[in-house]
Amino acid sequence: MSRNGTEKKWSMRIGIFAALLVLAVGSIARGAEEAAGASEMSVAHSPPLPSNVMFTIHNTWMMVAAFLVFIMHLGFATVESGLNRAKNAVNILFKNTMIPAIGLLTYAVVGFNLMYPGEGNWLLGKILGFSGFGIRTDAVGLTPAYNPGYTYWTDFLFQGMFAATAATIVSGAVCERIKLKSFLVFSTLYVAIVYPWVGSWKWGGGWLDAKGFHDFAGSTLVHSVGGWAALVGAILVGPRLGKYTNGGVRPIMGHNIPMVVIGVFLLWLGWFGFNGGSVLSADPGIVSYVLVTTSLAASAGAVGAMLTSWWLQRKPDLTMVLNGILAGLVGITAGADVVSVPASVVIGLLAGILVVISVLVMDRFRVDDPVGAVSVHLVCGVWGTLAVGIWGEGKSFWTQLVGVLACGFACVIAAWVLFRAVRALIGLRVSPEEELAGLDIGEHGMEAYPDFQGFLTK
Amino acid sequence: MSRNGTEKKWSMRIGIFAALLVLAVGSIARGAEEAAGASEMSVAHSPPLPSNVMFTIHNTWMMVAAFLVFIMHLGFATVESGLNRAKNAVNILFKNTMIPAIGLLTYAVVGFNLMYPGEGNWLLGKILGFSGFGIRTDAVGLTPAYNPGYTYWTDFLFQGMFAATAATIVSGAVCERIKLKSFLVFSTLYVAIVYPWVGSWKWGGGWLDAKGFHDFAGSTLVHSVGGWAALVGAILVGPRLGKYTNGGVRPIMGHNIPMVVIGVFLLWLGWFGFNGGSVLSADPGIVSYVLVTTSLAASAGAVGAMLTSWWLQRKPDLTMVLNGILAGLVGITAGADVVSVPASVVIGLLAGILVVISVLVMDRFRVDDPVGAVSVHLVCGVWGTLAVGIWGEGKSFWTQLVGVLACGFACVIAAWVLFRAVRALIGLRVSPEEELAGLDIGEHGMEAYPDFQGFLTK
Amino acid sequence: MSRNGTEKKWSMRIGIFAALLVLAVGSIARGAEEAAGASEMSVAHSPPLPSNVMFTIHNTWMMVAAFLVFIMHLGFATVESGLNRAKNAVNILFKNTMIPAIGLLTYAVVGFNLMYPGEGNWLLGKILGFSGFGIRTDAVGLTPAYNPGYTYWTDFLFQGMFAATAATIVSGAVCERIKLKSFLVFSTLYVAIVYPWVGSWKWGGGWLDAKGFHDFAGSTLVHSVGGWAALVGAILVGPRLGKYTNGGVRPIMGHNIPMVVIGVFLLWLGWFGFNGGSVLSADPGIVSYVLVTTSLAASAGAVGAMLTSWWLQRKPDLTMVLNGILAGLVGITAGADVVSVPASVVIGLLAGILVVISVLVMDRFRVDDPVGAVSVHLVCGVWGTLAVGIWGEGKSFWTQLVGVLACGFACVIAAWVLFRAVRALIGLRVSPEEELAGLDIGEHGMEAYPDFQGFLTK
Amino acid sequence: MKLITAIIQPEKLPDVKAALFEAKVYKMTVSNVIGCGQQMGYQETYRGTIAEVNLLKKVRIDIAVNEGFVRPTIDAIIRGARTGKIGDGKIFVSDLLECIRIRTGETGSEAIG
Amino acid sequence: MKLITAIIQPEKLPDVKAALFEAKVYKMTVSNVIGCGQQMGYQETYRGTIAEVNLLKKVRIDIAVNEGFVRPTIDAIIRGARTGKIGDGKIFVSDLLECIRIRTGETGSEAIG
Amino acid sequence: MKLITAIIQPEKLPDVKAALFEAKVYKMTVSNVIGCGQQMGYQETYRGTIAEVNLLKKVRIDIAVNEGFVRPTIDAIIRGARTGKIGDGKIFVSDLLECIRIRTGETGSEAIG
Ligand SMILES: Nc1ncnc2c1ncn2[C@@H]1O[C@H](COP(=O)(O)OP(=O)(O)O)[C@@H](O)[C@H]1O
Ligand SMILES: Nc1ncnc2c1ncn2[C@@H]1O[C@H](COP(=O)(O)OP(=O)(O)O)[C@@H](O)[C@H]1O
Ligand SMILES: Nc1ncnc2c1ncn2[C@@H]1O[C@H](COP(=O)(O)OP(=O)(O)O)[C@@H](O)[C@H]1O
Repeated sequence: MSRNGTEKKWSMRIGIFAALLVLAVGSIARGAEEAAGASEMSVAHSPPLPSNVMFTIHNTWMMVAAFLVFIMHLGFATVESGLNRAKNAVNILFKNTMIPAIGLLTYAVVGFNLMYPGEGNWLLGKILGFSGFGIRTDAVGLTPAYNPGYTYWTDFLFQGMFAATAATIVSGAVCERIKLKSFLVFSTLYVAIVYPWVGSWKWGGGWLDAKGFHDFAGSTLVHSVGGWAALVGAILVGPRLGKYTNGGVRPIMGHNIPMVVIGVFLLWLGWFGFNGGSVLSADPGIVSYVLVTTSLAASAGAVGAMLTSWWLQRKPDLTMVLNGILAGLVGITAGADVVSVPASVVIGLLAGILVVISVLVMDRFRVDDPVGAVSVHLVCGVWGTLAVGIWGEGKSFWTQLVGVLACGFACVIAAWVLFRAVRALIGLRVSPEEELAGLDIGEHGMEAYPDFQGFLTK
Repeated sequence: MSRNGTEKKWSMRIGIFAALLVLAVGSIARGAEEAAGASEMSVAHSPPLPSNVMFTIHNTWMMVAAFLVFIMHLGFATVESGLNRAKNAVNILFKNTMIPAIGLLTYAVVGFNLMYPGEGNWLLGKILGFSGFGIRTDAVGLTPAYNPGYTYWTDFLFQGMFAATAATIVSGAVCERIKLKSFLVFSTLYVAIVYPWVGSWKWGGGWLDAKGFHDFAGSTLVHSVGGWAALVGAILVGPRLGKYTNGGVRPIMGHNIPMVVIGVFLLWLGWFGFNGGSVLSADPGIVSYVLVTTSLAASAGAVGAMLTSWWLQRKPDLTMVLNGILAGLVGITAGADVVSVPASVVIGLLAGILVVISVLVMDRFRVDDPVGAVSVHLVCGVWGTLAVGIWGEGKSFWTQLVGVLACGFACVIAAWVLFRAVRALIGLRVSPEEELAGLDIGEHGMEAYPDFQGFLTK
Repeated sequence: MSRNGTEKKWSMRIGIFAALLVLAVGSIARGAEEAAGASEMSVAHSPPLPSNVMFTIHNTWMMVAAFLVFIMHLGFATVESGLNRAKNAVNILFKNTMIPAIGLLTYAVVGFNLMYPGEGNWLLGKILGFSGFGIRTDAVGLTPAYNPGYTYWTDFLFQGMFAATAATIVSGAVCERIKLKSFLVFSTLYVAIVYPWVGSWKWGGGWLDAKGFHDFAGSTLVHSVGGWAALVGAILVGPRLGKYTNGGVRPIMGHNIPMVVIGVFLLWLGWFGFNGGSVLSADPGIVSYVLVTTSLAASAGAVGAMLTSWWLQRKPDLTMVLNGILAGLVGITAGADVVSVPASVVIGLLAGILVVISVLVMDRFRVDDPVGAVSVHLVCGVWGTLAVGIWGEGKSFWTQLVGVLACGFACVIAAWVLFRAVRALIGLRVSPEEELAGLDIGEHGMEAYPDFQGFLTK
Repeated sequence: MKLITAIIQPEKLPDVKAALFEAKVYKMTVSNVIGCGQQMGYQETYRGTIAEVNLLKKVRIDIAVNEGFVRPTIDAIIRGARTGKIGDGKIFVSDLLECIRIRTGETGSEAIG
Repeated sequence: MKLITAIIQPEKLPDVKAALFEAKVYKMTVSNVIGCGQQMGYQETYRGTIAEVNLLKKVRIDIAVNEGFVRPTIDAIIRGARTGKIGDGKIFVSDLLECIRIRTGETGSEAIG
Repeated sequence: MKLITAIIQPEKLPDVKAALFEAKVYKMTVSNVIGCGQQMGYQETYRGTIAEVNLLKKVRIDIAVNEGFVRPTIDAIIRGARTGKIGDGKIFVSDLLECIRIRTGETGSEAIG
């Protein structure tokens, strides 16, 4: 119980991490200081000119959308911890709390400028661009000249809220056994570099965009980017102890189902901003249309999952219905703006069916994904992207497929390399003793529900 | 434990349900396909014309209001499950999760067009109208020509979010003993047909509207429509085992009071959209006034319930205060726009007092309503509607009474018929064994909190 | 167990409380009745004139901001109850539910008019003003002539939502041992009188405003006003039984950490309205800039607290990270509009570090603050206000210090007097027996989680 | 002195308590247990995989009594707990050497009641 | 060998543990129970109806000891748990035939300590 | 008749159950306990203060058996629960005077099985 050698090394590493952070902060600082005079002056003076009217509306809407995306992180936190055991709840919540914080900071330092390098800053074809460290703007960034729909700061905020989502998805697939440090290192790098890099291909105006690939709000760019890493992570870290016994699959039940419900409703709510905000303006027709397709797909996902689960499992499983809602939402995300209302229902319904089957199939292959992250985000992300090729007017199935495969390829390689590097340096998995006693005690020395008498196994 | 005859029949019925669903989807599809060209074209082109400015603001506000109403469903889900026993939590959450999904889908198929048939589509006086299956619009639907406050799609979304509320109210009164299937069938029909039909009388421009009946956001049209069905359901399904013993009333305590608090705050938040959105535009004066009366009534409801409960129960009961807030909100819903600030406080205060007394009286009559749905939504819905006749300038008490009675009459008959039909076909109530062990195991084969050691009875 | 003398006296006092309430309601009534004709007429007629366009946008934004501030009360409720023991959860939730209700009502009766007396209504230099009881407005209150950013009603709503925050902060420091009645009386008076009085010095245009003191959204005026009272309360009511044993500090663990996470995310969300709304218009540049500094400070607070806690406690403590987020938010609140992006990160980071150290130091001084309210709201509130003097362009450190000290002085005196008066009249602390058994049984006669088998001590 | 330990169906606890009070047995200690016996258990399914749950929720009651109370106590428990269905539970009786009331230090049969 | 079972007030657990450690009794098994004895219970009210709660929260401690330790253990428990108020609880002593340490297979009085 | 009480590591419950079923012992009562023995416990830190947690989560199994089953039951428990590490737990055996099946009123060794 004394501080031993490994722990000392860790303190050192934390120090280095802190140093890097300070550097990073410094780099934002530098950039921003330069621009500060300009930007703040303009802030102080920005007059509510008539020409600003539509801009102000759009910007207000986009800020609200950013809030909604923000609250999705709470949704992820509650879904994930609820679907796992009480003895790991603190650990899961810790990760889900740090992810948006780290995500926003790294996005300020590098992510935003990797993802939206701007025309002149492509370094390598239209495959990799970067416009320097830190966030800053001049007075123009606060006017419609920057973008008719939002200011520079709103842009950063909305996109920054999106960024952390990818890492959160991974968290759900590797939880209850991955080391805290390993996860934090992996997800910091994945969210700082991989997510914005792949995202730039389409949303940053890169090569996929040029090819006509359509991914409205990120079935591929957000959800399957997270989903691929979740798959790689779940495979590399291995199944939880006791999940697969010789010949059988033993269910490991979520400890707090009401919390999962809270999370799914918050995610649905957040999706109004995720999809609605991806219109990038408050255009009444498009935004409201997107909200309707989004809601109907979510609803159909619930119904699809309910019927499938009722059929296959004999009794309707609430966690499947909740996954079904998320499946419908992930599915409609790529094409919410270009598919018809009935198509949105069909996409959602099939996503809800798919997700249930996928959860069962994953267990067949002994890939242990405690919350169904791969089934929801990867399977339905791919499904939704391809569905645009089927029902989206004027969209090509093949271009969609190319986008799916290209992103998948990049993400799998990147996640593999990162996870292997982390494994080599720190190790991925906690000791079996820690896993049995729970990561809350092992990683944090505290319990989520100390007042209640509970079971560790039954 | 083997699939017996009854269950086979059920599989069949599920099949039929699925078939109906497909039909329904088809019908939306047909309608929408026709309109797709038009609507999508217009979506793509809708230019942010100056004349669109106010429209865009109003529409943005209405979308936000729809989100707020959406989150009320999470509020209902947490209030209901928190106020019941842990052994039924999954079942209650299942219902509350499916209701908005089913509600939105049925509202897309029939509800919206039953509730807002439009001038030419009244089939029977101004008592029943219908404008065909499915949702669709042409380019006009996306402009102020449709409505100065919102697009066709926003209209559908906002009203669709309201729709499911009625069924959710019922859920709270019949829970812990009603069969899942029976509830789903009942609530699907009630929300698809009864709610929009009665709603059309006022909000669809029907006969009650013509009479000058005032129900701003639905004390009657939403809350008492749900409340009457809750009352009928609670009576028909009977009290929970062990609630009323010879001569006595045994309290059956809610298992998770913090969750009830979460729910009530979310409902209050949602009510800002429920009432604020019912202005149907972002008009600064009216909307903000409505928000103030709404908040003060909720606050006064809390105070009224606290004092009454402290007085009658010797110690202040938190669940009563929470009911008091909801009571104040339900009470002010009919007249939030037409009563004065002090009247709003009085309406809320009296609603808070009424709800506590009503909960006690219900137990006297041995009507077992686990969450106080009847007391909150019916009693205070009626109170609020009549209060408009008292304090609303230029409103007639008698017209208000006629509205209350007419809606009550229709809802009681409809609910009675539906519940009796369901009882005859499927039965309403689970077996006593299932009730004792909990519906979570019986209906879903899972537990809400498997890691915790709990009591089934004390 | 029989109604004894003290309880009878209490009934009487409740009666008096009720009477006062009725009086209060009356006073709102009177004021509002006078104005009713005017205001309601104007409500009904307010035409969406072109000149109203910006006003409507700004007002819509401010209403949304008010909703966000409202939901902070749920955040406080869940954070506080989660960080305490299960046996006191109902009591804590009760207080946190009543506070916004009482806060809004008293703000309507006196608070609003104490805080914003308006030019002509200063009674005592620019130190105390009052413009009469109740809320009311004429037609002008609904137009940009009142304020270019919001109507009179929106103004009341937004400020009213802020008001109760101060009392909520106190609640967290004195919980698990203070009598319910004592707390309700204290917080009603503190929120009705002290908060708006001190607030008027700056936001009401009083003497601190004249001096050039800068407190954007209330690091001092809201958070440290609450924090000082929390400190005084925690000292006067004394530590919880068993917290400090001879020579040692015994941790008393929070019973529901997931609920704390829910609360902190809701508070972060709410802060978008707290800070974003404090711009008092939807100005795209300023609001979005404020949101970015707010978010980055929160993120940096999380990182700062994580590293500090990892360092000092050997394992990273989730509750410290959560406190760190709040610390960052409180810290940036004073200067969100005037500090640069890198400064916002530094302010948050230092706040996150400070809060961890402060929690440890408080325990050294044997001041028992179960949720860290003093560390978060007072220490970081002061830090944030002073930070404006360091990094805010053109702001004076000394003026900031004067503001901090002046408010601190007033609040400490006021809180001390109120708490001592309450102690003399009713007593502050429950009996040791009640404290051991829990205030849920003692004050409310109910349990928060009756279905679960739990520990009272371990 | 004897220690009587009964394992009963959780929902019968109020009835057993009532029956014991009628038999003038006012002292007892109750806890939650899970158990398996002749009752077969049931299946739970969670996310598509099946769990055989053979440990069912039960309530355990411990009562220390003087010799004369053994029979009435057992009879009361049976009266309160019997439904005739599998799962009704068991009663175990064992010997108690000593009983001490912490408050007073009394021992033996005075302490028990 | 004897088995000592004590039912105490939950808030006295830390004190009893401390007293036991002082008496060099380091092994014990603790569980939550609810119980009724001379303490009268209290009323809960929930939504206007009243529940008589007569089963109060208690903590149960089981300690297996060799004969020589019986007296010191009991004394330590009393020292830690006594407040002199009703509800302090009871200590029961019964006979233990055998004790086996699972890890080593040791039995009897070696296994107990 | 004997009562066998085992305190084991919680994660070994499924293995012990399996071993018992193999040994044809199908009846048991299980509960959650916390305990301390040779295992040292661990530290929790909460908001900067340290708690020595020396009561660790354990599972308690009670099995009433006829004499002939005592050895096989003990062996099965040891087979399922032993890891060789400190904390594996203990088995206690005590005497049972009577056993009654509530459903049928059967007593003694018929009732037990
Ligand atoms: N031999 C035993 N040892 C320990 N506990 C037992 C034993 N037999 C029964 N039990 C307990 O009693 C409960 C009910 O037993 P069961 O055999 O189902 O009842 P019945 O005999 O009335 O059918 C079981 O769940 C278990 O907890
Ligand atoms: N005869 C008994 N059998 C079983 N448990 C008992 C018995 N007597 C007391 N207890 C347990 O001890 C607890 C305290 O008993 P009580 O009579 O209130 O204490 P005291 O004797 O100190 O006043 C009870 O709640 C109960 O759990
Ligand atoms: N003398 C005893 N009395 C009561 N419980 C005991 C006793 N000895 C051990 N236990 C229980 O058994 C558990 C395991 O004991 P421990 O000594 O750690 O195991 P091992 O002997 O295998 O190392 C303890 O946590 C405690 O619950």
